[in-house]
Amino acid sequence: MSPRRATAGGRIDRQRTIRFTFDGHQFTGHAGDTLASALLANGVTLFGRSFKYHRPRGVMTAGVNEPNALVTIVNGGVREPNIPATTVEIFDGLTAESQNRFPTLSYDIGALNQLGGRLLSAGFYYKTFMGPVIGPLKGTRLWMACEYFIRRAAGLGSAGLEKDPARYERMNAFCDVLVVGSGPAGLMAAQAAAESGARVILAELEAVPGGSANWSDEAIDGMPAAKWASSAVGKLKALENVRLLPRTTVWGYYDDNTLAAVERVTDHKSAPAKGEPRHRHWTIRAQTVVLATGALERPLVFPGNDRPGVMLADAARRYVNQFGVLPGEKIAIFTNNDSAYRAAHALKKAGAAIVAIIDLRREVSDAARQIAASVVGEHLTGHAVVATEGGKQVSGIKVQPFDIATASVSGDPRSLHADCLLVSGGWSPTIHLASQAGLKPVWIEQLQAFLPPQPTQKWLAAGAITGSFSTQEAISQGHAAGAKAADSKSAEPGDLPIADADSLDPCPAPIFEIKAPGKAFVDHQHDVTADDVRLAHREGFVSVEHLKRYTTLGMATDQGKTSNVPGLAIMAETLGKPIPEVGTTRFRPPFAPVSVGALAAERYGDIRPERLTPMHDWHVENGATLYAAGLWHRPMIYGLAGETVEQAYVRETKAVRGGVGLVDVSTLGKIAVQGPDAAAFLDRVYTNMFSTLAVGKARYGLMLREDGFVLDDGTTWRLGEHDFLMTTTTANAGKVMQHLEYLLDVVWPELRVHLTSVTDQWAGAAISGPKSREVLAACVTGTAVDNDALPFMGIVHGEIDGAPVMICRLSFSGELAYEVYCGAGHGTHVWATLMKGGENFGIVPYGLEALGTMRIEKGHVTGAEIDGRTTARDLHLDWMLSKKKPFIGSAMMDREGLLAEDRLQLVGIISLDNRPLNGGAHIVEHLDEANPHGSIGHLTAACYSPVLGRYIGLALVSGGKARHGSRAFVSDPLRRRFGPIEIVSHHFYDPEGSRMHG
Amino acid sequence: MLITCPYCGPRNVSEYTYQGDGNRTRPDPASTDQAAWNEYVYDRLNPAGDHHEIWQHSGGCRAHLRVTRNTLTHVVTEVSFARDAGHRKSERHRKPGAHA
Amino acid sequence: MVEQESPLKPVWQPGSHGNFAAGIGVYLSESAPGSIVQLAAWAGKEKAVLQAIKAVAGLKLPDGAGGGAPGEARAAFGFAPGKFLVIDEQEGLAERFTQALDIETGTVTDLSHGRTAIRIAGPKAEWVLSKFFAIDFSATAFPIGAGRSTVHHEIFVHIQRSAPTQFELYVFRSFARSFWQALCRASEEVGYEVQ
Amino acid sequence: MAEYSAFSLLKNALNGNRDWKQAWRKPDPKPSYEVIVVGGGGHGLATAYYLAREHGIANVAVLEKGWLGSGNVGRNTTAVRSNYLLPQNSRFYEHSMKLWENLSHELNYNVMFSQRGCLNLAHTPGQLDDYARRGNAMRHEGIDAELMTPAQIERLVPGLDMSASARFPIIGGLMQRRAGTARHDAVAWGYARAADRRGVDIIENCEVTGFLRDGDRVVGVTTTRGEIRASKVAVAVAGHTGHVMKLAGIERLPIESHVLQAFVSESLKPFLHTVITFGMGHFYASQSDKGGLIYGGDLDGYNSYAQRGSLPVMEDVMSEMLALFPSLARVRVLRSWGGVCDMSMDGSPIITTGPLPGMYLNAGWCYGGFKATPASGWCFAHTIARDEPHEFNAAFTLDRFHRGILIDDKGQGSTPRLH
Repeated sequence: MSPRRATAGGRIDRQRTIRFTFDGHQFTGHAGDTLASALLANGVTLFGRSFKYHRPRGVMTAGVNEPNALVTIVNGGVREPNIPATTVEIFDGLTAESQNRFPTLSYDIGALNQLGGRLLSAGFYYKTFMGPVIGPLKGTRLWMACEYFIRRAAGLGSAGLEKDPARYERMNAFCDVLVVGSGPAGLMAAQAAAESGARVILAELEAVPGGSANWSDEAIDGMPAAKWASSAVGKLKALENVRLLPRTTVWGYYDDNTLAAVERVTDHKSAPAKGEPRHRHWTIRAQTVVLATGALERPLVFPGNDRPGVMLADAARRYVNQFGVLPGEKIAIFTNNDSAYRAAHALKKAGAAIVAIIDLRREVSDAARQIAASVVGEHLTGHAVVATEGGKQVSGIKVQPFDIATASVSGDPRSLHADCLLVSGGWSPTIHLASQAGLKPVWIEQLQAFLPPQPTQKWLAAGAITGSFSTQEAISQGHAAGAKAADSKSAEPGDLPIADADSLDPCPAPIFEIKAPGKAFVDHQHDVTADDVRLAHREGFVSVEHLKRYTTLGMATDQGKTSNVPGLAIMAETLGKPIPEVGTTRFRPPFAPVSVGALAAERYGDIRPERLTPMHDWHVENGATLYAAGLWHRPMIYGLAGETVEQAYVRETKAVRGGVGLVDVSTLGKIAVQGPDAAAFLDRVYTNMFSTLAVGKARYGLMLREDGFVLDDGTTWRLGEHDFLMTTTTANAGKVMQHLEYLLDVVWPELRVHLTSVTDQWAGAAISGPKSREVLAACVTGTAVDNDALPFMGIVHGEIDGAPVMICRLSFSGELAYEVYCGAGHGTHVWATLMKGGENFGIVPYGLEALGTMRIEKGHVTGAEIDGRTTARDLHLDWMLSKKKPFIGSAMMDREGLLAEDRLQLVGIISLDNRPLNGGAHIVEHLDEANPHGSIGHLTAACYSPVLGRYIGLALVSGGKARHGSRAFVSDPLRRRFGPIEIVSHHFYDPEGSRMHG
Repeated sequence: MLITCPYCGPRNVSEYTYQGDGNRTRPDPASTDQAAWNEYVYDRLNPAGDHHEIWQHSGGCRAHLRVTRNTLTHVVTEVSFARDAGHRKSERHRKPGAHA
Repeated sequence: MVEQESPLKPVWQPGSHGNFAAGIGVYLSESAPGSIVQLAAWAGKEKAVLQAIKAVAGLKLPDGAGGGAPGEARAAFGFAPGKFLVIDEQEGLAERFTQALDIETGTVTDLSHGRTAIRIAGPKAEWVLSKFFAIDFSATAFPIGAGRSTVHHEIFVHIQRSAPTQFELYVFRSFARSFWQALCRASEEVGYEVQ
Repeated sequence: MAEYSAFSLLKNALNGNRDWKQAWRKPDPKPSYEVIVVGGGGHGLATAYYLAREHGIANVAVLEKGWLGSGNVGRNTTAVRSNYLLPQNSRFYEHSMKLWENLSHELNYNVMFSQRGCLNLAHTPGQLDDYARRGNAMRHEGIDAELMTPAQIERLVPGLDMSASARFPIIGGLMQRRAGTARHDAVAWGYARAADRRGVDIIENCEVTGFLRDGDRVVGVTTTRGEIRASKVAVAVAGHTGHVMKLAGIERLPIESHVLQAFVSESLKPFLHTVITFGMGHFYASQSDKGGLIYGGDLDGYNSYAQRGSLPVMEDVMSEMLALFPSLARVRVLRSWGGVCDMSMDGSPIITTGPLPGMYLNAGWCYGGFKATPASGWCFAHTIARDEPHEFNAAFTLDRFHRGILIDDKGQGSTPRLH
């Protein structure tokens, strides 16, 4: 026989039929079903294959702790692997596949691994595959050959290769009280906190709030617990100060009471509504947290305990009570505690036969005895299950008398027919979040369980997490915790709901494993057996962390929710130590796996914002090829049809040198430096003097880091006595700003200087070339621009077609040039006016490539040379190091390492074979293409120089200047470019600067 | 981790930039004591426990703060503006619009 | 004078968008003021700057960090120690403040072109903003008139609450288009109208 | 102790796996040793092993305060590479690479070193030039490196977003094929077992609480398991260097301790065959033999000894992962953890005699500690045995900072969080 839908009962909507597909077969279920409950209702017992031995596995739990029944949710090429079928709500069109099997789930070739049996014991990888020391398989080759197959056999589901079309979002939330878990304890906590006016968030990982009330047989306030829960939920929903988050797993407890949660917004829908995210990543900052996370049932470890049909007892109760599904017809129950008797009661009521309850204890409570007497065929106390029978499904079990004192079986085994075996090994409170925000968990002998530790953050616990397993305790603890969390003055319990519950004994027998022949699984997903734990002990891997790492116990997707405590107990027994002395592992986030998409949230598909200059649209409309410079987009070339990049920048460069060109320099960092001490401040941060700069003039400045290396360079303009405009390189704008802010706040708080980023306030266009002055003269009103009015490094104010502009005569290209600044909102207007005004002079727009070419010809340095390792001397900028004053870096710049003779220094390079050079190529004195060696430096930048008619570059070369005039070679094995070069001065073009001064 | 900016209130660590060890004193600018400079730039107390450090509220008011924070627990016990001489407790009430 | 060009122009799509069948969740607009000016006081001179704001802009700022005065034609708020942003629908505010404040009191920095002003209003304004910024937008934590400085990854922003369900956002101009697009996208869920 | 081999596996399997012995003994500390190595992580264990193997010094104790390998050797993202820019680093890491290539044989322990390559993606022509500079620097030191075209990259890593419309399109990459990954825990266990087999005492749960001094000279340690003397005391406790050196009276060092997070996804069938890094942020990933994607990014960015990370950095890492692999949005993060890194002031390590007589220091590993393990142990053993550094670690001095002879591969200066 197989599992089936009970004829009545459950909280599913039997009127609504839902169609879905599993492994290519069509199935139906009802609204309210999980994939696991719906498949069980259809008689499916085989859900997956285990990790190592590929053993057939059924469903073991009904929730987030499921180790076995993992599936892949498929939507075309978009795949979501490793999802517990117990957590998937079915919807029309849902398509799921089983995993880790080939060719099919029933006939899996990987199951041959089982023949390896003991050979594949824990740690076997470490002991073999090393391969021979010599020969073709030496080194890592044999291992890598074997690894190829091992990798294919390992892994669970497959990730897709297609882009996930879903949207993900984040949400920042603030509340007074966050309640995690919506069982009776959580509901009461939320209610109590809400009543006192607190802002409350109640998060529940399941679709339907209510927790165990949804599947217990108890009554609360005279009504079925589930009904009580839904009415309590209804009341909470009506309150403005309560936010209810179903399908939301709180998975991380971070510093300062910040918790992370993932809400599965549309996973249960056939299609999202417009704009709806699939997952919402909540970061919740709570004043106080109430952890009402309940407890998880543990299995027992015995031979054959992994056969499909073996299920946790409470899971079975949930299947029958919540989903109306009978996991079998003839059911046996194997337990070390009373709680499993509840399942017997529920299943019997729904029509199954309870073949036997096998209880490890000889003595059981009266309440349990009464249940057994009323519903059970046989009540075998002082017995254990020592084997299960059947193929891919349980068909029977073997039982044997068991003695708790010696923890051993004796006497003759006998067989019982059963198609389902329910197991309970006691309960582990769900202390994961508590442990993330607390000290060491506390072991309670009586409950055989770890209880929440002492908090290191602001949380309270209520309900089963505290080891109080009765509903009445959950109600009273929940209410008290909620009231306390909300700082309610009226913490009086008042009239609390009354739970009408059984009086079963919460304490289990301290037995975790039945030792008998056969494979007894501790970690079902990773196929870690009790013998593996003992082998780890034998080899000395006795600390919990060694045990986990050596055997992989608890490292599977369920993170050991069913296996950690049994594994620990077996190790403790082997060591002859009490469990707490062996320890527990620290729980780390996440509590349950979280989609990467949720964490990336709104940055999925939008990793970084784009920064656009004011003239960006003009560049795009006029054919610019854009180049990513950090977050900015900058024009690289304005290519004409059919032009190569080189042809384009050569054309642009020639146009500038021979006439006039316009380039967008808006991305340069711009900082307003204002205040009575602004000039004094600049003297301290620049290597050269600025206090001597006249108003209306600009100066090139160099900054060092404290350690004496170059930080950045740029021009700074004195706009007024107390008002400077500093420019930085595009790349270093943020870094320089922070550097300066640090100095003002921390080192020199006495200076009255304000810094403001005005990068975005100004549009900047550099107009360069011998005809630039004429273009300006044609466009600018309100000021003269001739050499007297606007000398080199002078600044004037005027207007261009109605827009106010500020013009500084400075040059990066080496030509007569000006930087024209205007308000960013006028940027395109001014740019277009200059382009139009320059038409008669043959003006061209030019991009970074032409800009770079002209700066190489001039020997100006940029980020490629200012790479954080170069000094002012290395770059021949020592003329800028003032001797009249200390400045940032002056005390450290003369250390021996910064003065060494063999440092890399800036030089120029000319290609002697008339072939292009590459940035990143190295330079050698003796060429050896086969075995490159002896690098003396590298090229930082390279281009074709139209003025020289040669391929040239800048380089950092050991010894630098001393090599001027000598020959060497570029050695670029990565791009197979080798050839002769000449090392020259970095000033290729107009070293006297007569053109820009002209 | 939250840091309570004296101006902006408690904000996520993601709004702040760590600006390093706050135990260091920059030598007098004119000092030629190489050992003192080297110590300032390179040597760190790096304690396991309470640590005096400088943070910038770069994603907020941009002020630099002196923060005492435990490097074992991440618990912040003191915050004050770096501009203010000496250490001042982070105050809940914030002063007139201006200078806190 | 030449009109300022909006950085949002190519992505500006007036009308209703997203899931608005059940009503508009938020209204998005660019307020394009004529002036955005930063005032920064030296330590101990904050009161004088507050007086200048009253004298020049006619706005009285309440006590407390982030205190501000909302308004249609003019608004102001504190966003950092001793620092204030003053917004005016007219141009030329910076010049007026430069005349009113001497260098011994503080500094005036014109940001009229450097910041883009975006307004978000409507019943879901807090919800949509909470997708971006890790600050508490509830009315008790963020009262009307108050200003905040915060950041969404790379995008720095000043926010003033101008009405119970209305916020004014000031973002760096170069980021404005990216931010606007992200804002529109985040608003799709609740339905939005660009005005 | 028995050799590990396929044969011994088979023999034991037939015997119910009952005859396996402890991988290493659990001895009580002796009153004195020739050398004490403080720190039972990868570097400390490797140092002990090479002291015994290369220098015949087996009278060595390795003292570990917790369980063996509980520090960074068990907390990293397992990448092994020697793709450094500066020759002082690349020579050292290449020596390490050569030791890795034979390590499983050497230790008779399969550390699963798999040379599946390390690919640094480039997104702009300037970045590709930077990588070319680094790759060429490697080639000039005799280390393998090559540039890959987008087409080659697409074939090697099918899940990558290679579209031109990506925010940061992939235009090429730097590949070191001999780079790869290893099973991190196995490295600690393998060295421990091999050192133990040569007579080294490995002493767990033995925390050093102070240093014994004879005048200036360090002559031993006090521990939670009593006093232990030695003529040489070597410290290899990266992550906690500052704390341990304070016990010896060294108050300040050019080191800050920072947390680096790492993440692993649920197990997947083979998806990613190489180690890969993103060029427009800080992200690196590989896939383990078990199937989990193992990945990480930036430091949390502030001093911490907490071995746990912050949420914002986790979010950054995930967003960068999806910028490269948009199909992984539906894959789930299984675990996160944090390791405490010794961040030095130039991003490069310290392996040196001193700073006190009788003492030796191995520290400042930044991100590089795991891949360095064999060479670090090898060079440190040499330095301890000979009282002078080997050529490979001659540059890794403590005084280089003050002298300005820095090894700054990233060019960030004395801002440890940026290295």
